[in-house]
Amino acid sequence: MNVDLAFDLLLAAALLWSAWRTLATPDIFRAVILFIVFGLLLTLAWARLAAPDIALAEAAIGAGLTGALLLDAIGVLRGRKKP
Amino acid sequence: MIRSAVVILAALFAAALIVAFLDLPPAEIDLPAAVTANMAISGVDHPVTAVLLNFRGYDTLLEIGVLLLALIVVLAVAPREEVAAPLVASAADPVLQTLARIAVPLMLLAAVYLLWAGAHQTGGAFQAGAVLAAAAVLLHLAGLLPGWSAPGLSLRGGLAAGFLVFLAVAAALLTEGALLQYPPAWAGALILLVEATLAVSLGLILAGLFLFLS
Amino acid sequence: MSTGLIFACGGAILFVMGVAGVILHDHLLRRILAFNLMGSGVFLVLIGLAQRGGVPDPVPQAMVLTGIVVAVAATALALTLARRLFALTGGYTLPKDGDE
Amino acid sequence: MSDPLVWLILLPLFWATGAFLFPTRGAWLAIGGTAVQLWLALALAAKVGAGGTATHAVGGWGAPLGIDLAADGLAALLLVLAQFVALPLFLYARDYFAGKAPAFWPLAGFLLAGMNVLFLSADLFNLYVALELVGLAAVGLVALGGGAGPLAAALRYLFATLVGSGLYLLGVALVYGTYGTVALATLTPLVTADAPRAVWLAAGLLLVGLMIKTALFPFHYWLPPAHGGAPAPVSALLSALVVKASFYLILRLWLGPFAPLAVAAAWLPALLGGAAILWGSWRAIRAERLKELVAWSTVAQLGYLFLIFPLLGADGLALHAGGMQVVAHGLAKAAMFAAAGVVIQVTGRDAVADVAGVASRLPVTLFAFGLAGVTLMGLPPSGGFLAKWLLIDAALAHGRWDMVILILVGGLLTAIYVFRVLRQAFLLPPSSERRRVKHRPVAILEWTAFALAAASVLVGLRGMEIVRLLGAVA
Repeated sequence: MNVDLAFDLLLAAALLWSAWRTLATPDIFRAVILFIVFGLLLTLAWARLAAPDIALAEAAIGAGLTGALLLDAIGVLRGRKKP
Repeated sequence: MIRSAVVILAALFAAALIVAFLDLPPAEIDLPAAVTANMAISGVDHPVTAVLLNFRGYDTLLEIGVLLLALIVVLAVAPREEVAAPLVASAADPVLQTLARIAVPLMLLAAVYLLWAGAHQTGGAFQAGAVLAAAAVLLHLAGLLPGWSAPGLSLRGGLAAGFLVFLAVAAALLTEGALLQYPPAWAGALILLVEATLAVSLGLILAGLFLFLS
Repeated sequence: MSTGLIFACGGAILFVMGVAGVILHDHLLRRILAFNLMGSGVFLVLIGLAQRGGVPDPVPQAMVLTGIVVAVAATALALTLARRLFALTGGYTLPKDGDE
Repeated sequence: MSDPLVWLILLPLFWATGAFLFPTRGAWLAIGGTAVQLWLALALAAKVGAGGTATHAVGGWGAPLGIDLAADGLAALLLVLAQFVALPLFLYARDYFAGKAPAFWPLAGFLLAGMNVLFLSADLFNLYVALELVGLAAVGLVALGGGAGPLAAALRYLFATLVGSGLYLLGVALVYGTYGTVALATLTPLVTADAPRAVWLAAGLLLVGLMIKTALFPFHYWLPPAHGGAPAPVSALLSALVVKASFYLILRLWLGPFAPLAVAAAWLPALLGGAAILWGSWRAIRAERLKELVAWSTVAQLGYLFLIFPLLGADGLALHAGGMQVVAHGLAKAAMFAAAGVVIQVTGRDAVADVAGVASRLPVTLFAFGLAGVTLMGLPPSGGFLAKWLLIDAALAHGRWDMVILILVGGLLTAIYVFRVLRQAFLLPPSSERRRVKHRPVAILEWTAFALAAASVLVGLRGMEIVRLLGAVA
């Protein structure tokens, strides 16, 4: 019971920390990576909340597809700015 | 100035929310009990799938509409002149290609499994569609599938099929008395039909959101 | 404190962080990130509160699945517009105007 | 077609998908479908007017397990208005776009479907999905304008609407957490004045979220660029209908489940509405571009809708005033944007000063603009006159002289910005440099604008029907 509680609190703290860093970090590429990390932590949270369907959808759509879309958008950004 | 005002307001509001959470009485309506009581006539064994496609299937129908709508906007607005995305150009390395060749068949298998499993346990059209989309994106990143440009009628048909079939089923069931009123005997088969077409269309749409953009 | 309540409280903080991010950031991609954080916060509150007694509730779980799909649709739409704007103006920020 | 309720939702979804599959057929699918929908909406209004609320339990489950649809007089009125405004605007759009922008048709279909879903739904979460359908379709339509300006406006609008629906959904989450249901009918007996704190927060979140989507002052900042920058048929749809959809939802929740909590806060929307009237009118008077002027006028006219909240009472006067204002402004603003679109197509320019002398070339269009202006100013016998008359009546019944003065001042300010345009068009000579005609005006464009404007005036003569329909509000 206590181990569970500690794990939940730790996971919630990690979620908030990754969200905060996503918003605050100056480098946009790092922000997207942190967002994907946030998505994976959220997947864990859904598992803890006995919601495996959401965990699966979050991992695939929330973190995966959204992350890929964002990374691709940054790719364009860098491609335009470098040369 | 505005910045600190927003931050202070946000913090106060979060505190108010948390205080409100902590003294909530138990809910008066027990909806999970109603779900359990009606599982037998819902056509599936998995409660989340039952809610998603039967009890609140109307929400899901509209949500597929939202997704299709987003795709239509992407098609209308995305720049027509193809800019070769550097992420794609640099990614066509042999390791990724080999990985894609191994992973994609496994992903297809996983999608079929998820679709079939959805009736009884975790899984269903959404997860299956997401895996299909991920497979397409992986192929694209490995340089094995080019980005899509303007889709022809057959591709548009594939993108819209899931929504159209769902819509047609919903309308046809009006003969049973109400929109989306599955007759218990047919519920399982109809839901499987809807889910199977949805999985394919969702896969195409989600992949399309990525591939039409890049 | 149950698992549900812990994540509901986390979700509330996440939500206000996301809203503040959407309001305060200028960079469009960051605003899109913030919007997604906001959405995740709402989903956590929805499930966390409903399951504060510890019993899984399939109804809000289905709602969140719907919400995730809607969020990804909105994200794709926002990214399309942002990328098109980038192609036209070379920047990922909205031009300032005095219409406030 | 047994149940008009259901087909009002299914039909636009079908033709929207059809328009996506067959882009060249989009216009006729839309026009044909909307004509049938108008007929269905009128049939529903007749049914509701005769026998109270019409309902439909989707899936046959019934609330709270399933989702219920319900149509009372208010819903029926808005359904008729939406189809009635959309039909001429689609005829207009067909000629306006002339085959370009094929994405307009599926998006307009999803927009109309989303609004019909919203007017009919009796479930908070289902309403969230409807709000997203409407919001994203509207943003997509704004983005059809193409250039950097419309894109930036669309993005500003998108973030506003997404934050709005985020607040709304958090409110829904709190309601579900507290009561275990999101069905309006089930919630109504549960919500009382001594509800837990979470419900008060939820009510506030729902209200603010929907105010952002309705562009109520001070959340109006996104509206003028979006409505002013979109293609004319899109501006007309958005200004006439889309902002009314979220207002309708505020009213529905205010009169429905949250009525026990609403009394305490009634002054707030009215205060903001008053500010919207003054600030919106002022900006319209100062606006330099024609469509910007019309868009700021929308900000001002929306303000009147929010004046009704402290006046809502058993006599029903305020509700009738609100319903009448929604209808009159919807028709008039659609006509005004349509007329502005014709002027801009013909002159190739967008500045108010460029309207000079246009009346001699486009008499029908300018006459339509003037008629719509008559409604907005509230001159008899227009629908706008009836709306403001009822509103003043309600304010007097509550002894609110401050509101009476505000309504009269608002009418005066409206007259200033309407006459600013008409003076240019009718009295000033056209400068030779501006005489070149870029496009030939198409008769359909002019006459659809005129029909909408005429309807906005004539609806004042049919006020009794509308009042009777609003008598059947659940």
